[in-house]
Amino acid sequence: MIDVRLLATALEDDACLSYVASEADGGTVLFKGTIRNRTAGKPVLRLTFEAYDAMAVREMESIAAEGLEKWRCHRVAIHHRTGTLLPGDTAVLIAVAAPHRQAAFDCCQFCIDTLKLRVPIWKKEVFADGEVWVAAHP
Amino acid sequence: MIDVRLLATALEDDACLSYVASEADGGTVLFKGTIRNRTAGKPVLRLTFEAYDAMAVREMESIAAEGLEKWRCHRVAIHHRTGTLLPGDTAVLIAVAAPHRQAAFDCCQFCIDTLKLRVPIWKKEVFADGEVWVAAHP
Amino acid sequence: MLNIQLLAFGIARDIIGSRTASLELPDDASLQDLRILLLERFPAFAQLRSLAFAVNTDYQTDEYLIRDGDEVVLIPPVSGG
Amino acid sequence: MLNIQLLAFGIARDIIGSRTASLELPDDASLQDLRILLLERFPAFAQLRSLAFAVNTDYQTDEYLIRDGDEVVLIPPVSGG
Repeated sequence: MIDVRLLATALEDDACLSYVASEADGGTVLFKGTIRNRTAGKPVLRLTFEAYDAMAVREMESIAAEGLEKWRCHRVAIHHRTGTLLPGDTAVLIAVAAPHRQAAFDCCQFCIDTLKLRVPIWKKEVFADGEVWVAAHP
Repeated sequence: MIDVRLLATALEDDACLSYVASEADGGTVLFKGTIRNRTAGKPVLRLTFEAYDAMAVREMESIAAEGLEKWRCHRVAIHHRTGTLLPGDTAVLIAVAAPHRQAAFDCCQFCIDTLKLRVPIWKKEVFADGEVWVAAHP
Repeated sequence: MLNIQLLAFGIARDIIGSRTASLELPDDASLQDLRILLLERFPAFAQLRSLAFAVNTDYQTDEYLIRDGDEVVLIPPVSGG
Repeated sequence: MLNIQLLAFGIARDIIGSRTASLELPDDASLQDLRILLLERFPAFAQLRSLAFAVNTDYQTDEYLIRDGDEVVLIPPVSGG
């Protein structure tokens, strides 16, 4: 079972954790990515996430399905923000439940690693002296 | 910063997640261990956790400190239940926050793996036809 | 000639100056031909760590032969999460 | 003679039949001597996957020399988490 959402409103830990909860599973792993107040020592004012919505959702669904199958997990929830976020805000939540913990850890890590490689979402960091599209340049 | 608790009341995801939240950290990993409704296909009615309280707390603190130092994480919370739990109830929560995600994943996994090896807590599974101290016999 | 729509995100949108653009390409043009054309018109693309293409909602390699009416999406290095 | 207190958890408590017990041991007895004594009195300990000892709240190896008044904790295989 897969629950993928691309949301313009605040992400809720409990929405992901509740979705994956099941009495058949003993291990749940949640990854929560939040906005840091500094990048390379420089204060971050805010971030903007832009997404190619339709494809971002499809890619997240495909990553979740691949993770579920590879590690035989039961449930995966991936929620990702769009719009403007402040330091401390949650950018992404990934929850995975499995009968045993190793599968949940491995699947969750696969999902966030792969999301960062191929889901069409872009973040721009805003500093006091300008803006930067993250990772755009070598 | 370390928050270790051995509690006879229901564990709350948010208590762990809030404790580790910080604008300096970009990655948080939560492990949640819950009671499965079956063990080797056999329905589980309930579980009882017994702890050597003083030593269990000391060992969890020592594991958290070791993890923090090894992976240079900032905050770890470990909350563990005692008493009687039903299928679906949360037995343990471990939250770790770090500047980057790999450290948080590795530290969280270290904490739960090591907790299972050396923290003096014991669980007894209760089935319709009897009780078993988990892992006591080869 | 092929008529295609470009859809640009992130820094690619900044480089071409708009979210969408229309383009004419010779028949049998591939995404590689489009890449060459974009680099000629917008040299700033050469500075990026990468530039991938999707057609509709699927990633495609440079060998992909563009069809009339395709929506080609310019995908600069992603940075979600 | 040494007077010690035993504190037993989990299946160890079931085996010795109570949470605590008092025991006398010869002077200079080690935890290994205690292990041998326990196995003689309670052969069920031999069936366990392991039996560790703590003194007060620290794990100790079998070489540990027991002191008068020590509280020795019997730690069968742990199963937290």
